[in-house]
Amino acid sequence: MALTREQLAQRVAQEFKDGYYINLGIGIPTLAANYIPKGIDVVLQSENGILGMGPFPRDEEVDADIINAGKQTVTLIEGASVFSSADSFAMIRGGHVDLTILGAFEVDCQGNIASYMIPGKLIKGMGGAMDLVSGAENIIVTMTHASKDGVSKLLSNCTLPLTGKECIKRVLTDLALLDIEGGRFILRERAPGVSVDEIVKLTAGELEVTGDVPEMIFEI
Amino acid sequence: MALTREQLAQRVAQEFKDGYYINLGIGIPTLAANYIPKGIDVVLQSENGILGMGPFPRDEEVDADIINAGKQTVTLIEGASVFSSADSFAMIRGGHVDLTILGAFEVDCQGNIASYMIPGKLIKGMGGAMDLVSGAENIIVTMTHASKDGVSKLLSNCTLPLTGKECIKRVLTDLALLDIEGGRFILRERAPGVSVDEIVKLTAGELEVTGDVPEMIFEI
Amino acid sequence: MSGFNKIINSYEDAMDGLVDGMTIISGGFGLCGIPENLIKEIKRKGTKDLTVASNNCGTDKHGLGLLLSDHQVKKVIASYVGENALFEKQMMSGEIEVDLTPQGTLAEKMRAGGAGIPAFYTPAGYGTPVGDGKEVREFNGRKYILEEALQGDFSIAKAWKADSHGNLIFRRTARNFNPMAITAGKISVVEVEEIVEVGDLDPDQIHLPGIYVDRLIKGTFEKNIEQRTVRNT
Amino acid sequence: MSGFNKIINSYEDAMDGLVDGMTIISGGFGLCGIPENLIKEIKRKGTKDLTVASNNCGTDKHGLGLLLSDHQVKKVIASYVGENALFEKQMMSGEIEVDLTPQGTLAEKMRAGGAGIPAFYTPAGYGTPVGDGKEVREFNGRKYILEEALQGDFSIAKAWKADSHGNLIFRRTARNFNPMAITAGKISVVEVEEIVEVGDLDPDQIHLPGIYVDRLIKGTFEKNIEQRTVRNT
Repeated sequence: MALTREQLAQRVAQEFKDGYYINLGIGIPTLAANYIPKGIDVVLQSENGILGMGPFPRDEEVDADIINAGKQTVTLIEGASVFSSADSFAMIRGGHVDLTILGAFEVDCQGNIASYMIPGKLIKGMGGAMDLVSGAENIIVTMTHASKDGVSKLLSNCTLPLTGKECIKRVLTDLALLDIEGGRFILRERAPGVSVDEIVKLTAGELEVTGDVPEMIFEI
Repeated sequence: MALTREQLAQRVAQEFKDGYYINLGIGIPTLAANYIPKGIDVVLQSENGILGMGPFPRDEEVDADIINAGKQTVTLIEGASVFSSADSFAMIRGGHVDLTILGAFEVDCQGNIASYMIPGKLIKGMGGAMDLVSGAENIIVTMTHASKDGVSKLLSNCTLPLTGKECIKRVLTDLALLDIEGGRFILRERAPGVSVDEIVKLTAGELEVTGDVPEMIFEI
Repeated sequence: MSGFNKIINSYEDAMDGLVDGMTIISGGFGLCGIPENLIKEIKRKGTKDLTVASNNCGTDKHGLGLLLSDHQVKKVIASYVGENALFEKQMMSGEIEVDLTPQGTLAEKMRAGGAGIPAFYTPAGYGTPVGDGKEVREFNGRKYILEEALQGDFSIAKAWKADSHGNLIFRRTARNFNPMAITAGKISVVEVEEIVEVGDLDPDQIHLPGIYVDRLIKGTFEKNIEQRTVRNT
Repeated sequence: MSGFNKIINSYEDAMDGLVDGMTIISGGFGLCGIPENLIKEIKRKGTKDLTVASNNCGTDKHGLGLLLSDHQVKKVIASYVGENALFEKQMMSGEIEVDLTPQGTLAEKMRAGGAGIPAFYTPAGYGTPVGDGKEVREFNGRKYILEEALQGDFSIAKAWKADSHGNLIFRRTARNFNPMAITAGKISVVEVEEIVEVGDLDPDQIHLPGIYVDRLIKGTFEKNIEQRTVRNT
């Protein structure tokens, strides 16, 4: 079974380590904040200028001056700091954030990522994504493995305008966890109940499958 | 008579205008703060990170954390702000300071200035001088017109390593106030009692003298 | 002290001198920390053919979106279009020219514009359409693109508190692009919620020194929220 | 919270990992806001062949001057030599290599090193010995030189207050180069006068977020003054 959005968030949160400063993109990455493994602490960076982003506010706490990069009202945790966009991206571009998680339309086995526009159809804009993928050492892309029509989004070469070139090393899809190394995808884990064959079929880019590929484990 | 240090400071302070943000270099420029013309307000910038530098502290006010660019203990005026060196030089290089006054070993009629080292003899370092002369539109150099031996410091071409190229437009010496335009010095004012001939004799670079050159006026 | 009193008493005076064809650098992120009333004054003036640099273009109903709906804008320099249907439509139709710029690059271009740095190298956008036509250079084995500084005829911004000298304090994420935007405008206009006495602000805690502020005006703000998200627990 | 507790209890541990030949970026201006005790620890360790980037090199008796007198320094990147006789002597004799760098360029090189900007153009030093061998480029009719970012194996700095996460507040002109120096070191070590509880610092008033601080230690400081100037009135 393909992972649900919640499971994607849960699996990606397993990559968190104690003491990590983490930037979570809009959508599924943001949900990961709900699944921080027990016993560890992480601090969330929001690229509009927060280190130490907290959960959504209670109704009476809503403050129009405290929003995240998705323009949602949020809170600040104890020990938070707030800064300008120039300072925020100095932090990001300078490689000080330990882990960045963001969504994508396509990735390819060169580590390219496309996430900000579909020519003629959709112009979202890159926001901070180009800075994020160029600044971080440690990036996980979360996305669906293929379109609803079964068209793979894990390609040999991205077809859409790139957000970043040769910068993605790990992808978590609703079907699999994959690394990108040496110009190919390497299958690391399968979603529970998803076969290697199914993943192979839906991966257009070169894919390496070695030995038994374990299923993802979710704590109950 | 050549101007005294105090008179140099007094004359240069006549260039101050109400609302000017001013950076005063070490030495004579610093003294100018004592001669701010009546009825106007200026704010002093110190490049180590102060906007709104005040006078020296009273003995009991001395604070090791409040110094100026000359490492002298100073105070902050009401409305002062303090910032990092990067922010201070962003302010300077960005042309936000209205007037910069600094000393020099030599200037020439191309507007070049030398002020930070005498090869084999003296290495002071440029400190913030290179940033200051490259960032300001409005710079006045204060210096002695010639050495004690009568060797001119207003040259056709600086002989010492440059602090800045083609950036100086106004020089106040102990003998004269001069502008630099079109590759020559232009004599604007004489120190009281100093003849044009004397200035001509002690100016090695090309000098234009037009009409009657007025004496500087000092309020009593 | 007259020379350092930056206070302007009307929005009309605050935007005096803005004419057709000028470039405006604006602070704000989404609708957070935007100079609401300065934007409304520009709408009222009806100035045309503007180039606007701002992370977003507001929404259809608020912020810089108001200038789009009156067709006052010729070109936008921004990182994000999403959630602004009018902006996307005018961009797709070619009515306005859009220079899509990565968010961090945009912030740094504004900072550079105010800081006397004409250009800098950044990894953001290398190998993407953003890098097209820009110089690529390698430093320590990595490729970077050259980005030039951004400056405006006017900058418009919003801060929280100020003194009459224009020393500014921002509040929470309403800070965003405002400090850099202010430094990059030839004439900088800042609206604030409160003006305090000179000397009331701690010199260590001023976010942007008054030297960068040309005109200061006290306003009242709607502070619209784009995504009001709450939790129940 | 263990992962975010940056507090180190001994100066020996604070400088652990510093070995011969490394590059250190130091905060401080003259003797103001210098990491006094971290410098003394480096002197105690006797680490040699160091490259040190700092605006000044202290005085003969204090600050980084202590490392010069023990011949621990191979190269200095600084803007100012004056009033430090030992520094000038070792420079003139060729014992140490000195890269004289304009003060603003030095500050910006440190900022760039921490901010992922590999290089930038600046007008400072164009047409002077500082520009020798550096690329010159014209933007809008003015000439600029290319300067590269500065990074260090360690950075050492001094702040006023911190919480255990390393969120920092500096005091008055003791701020100077400290914030940028901290961002430019692979391992950053900061000594402070006071450590407060997490949550005690206003998020809007933190000068440098804790993400930049690897090690934090509370010290006591001499705070020597180079030029004690007073007025009588």
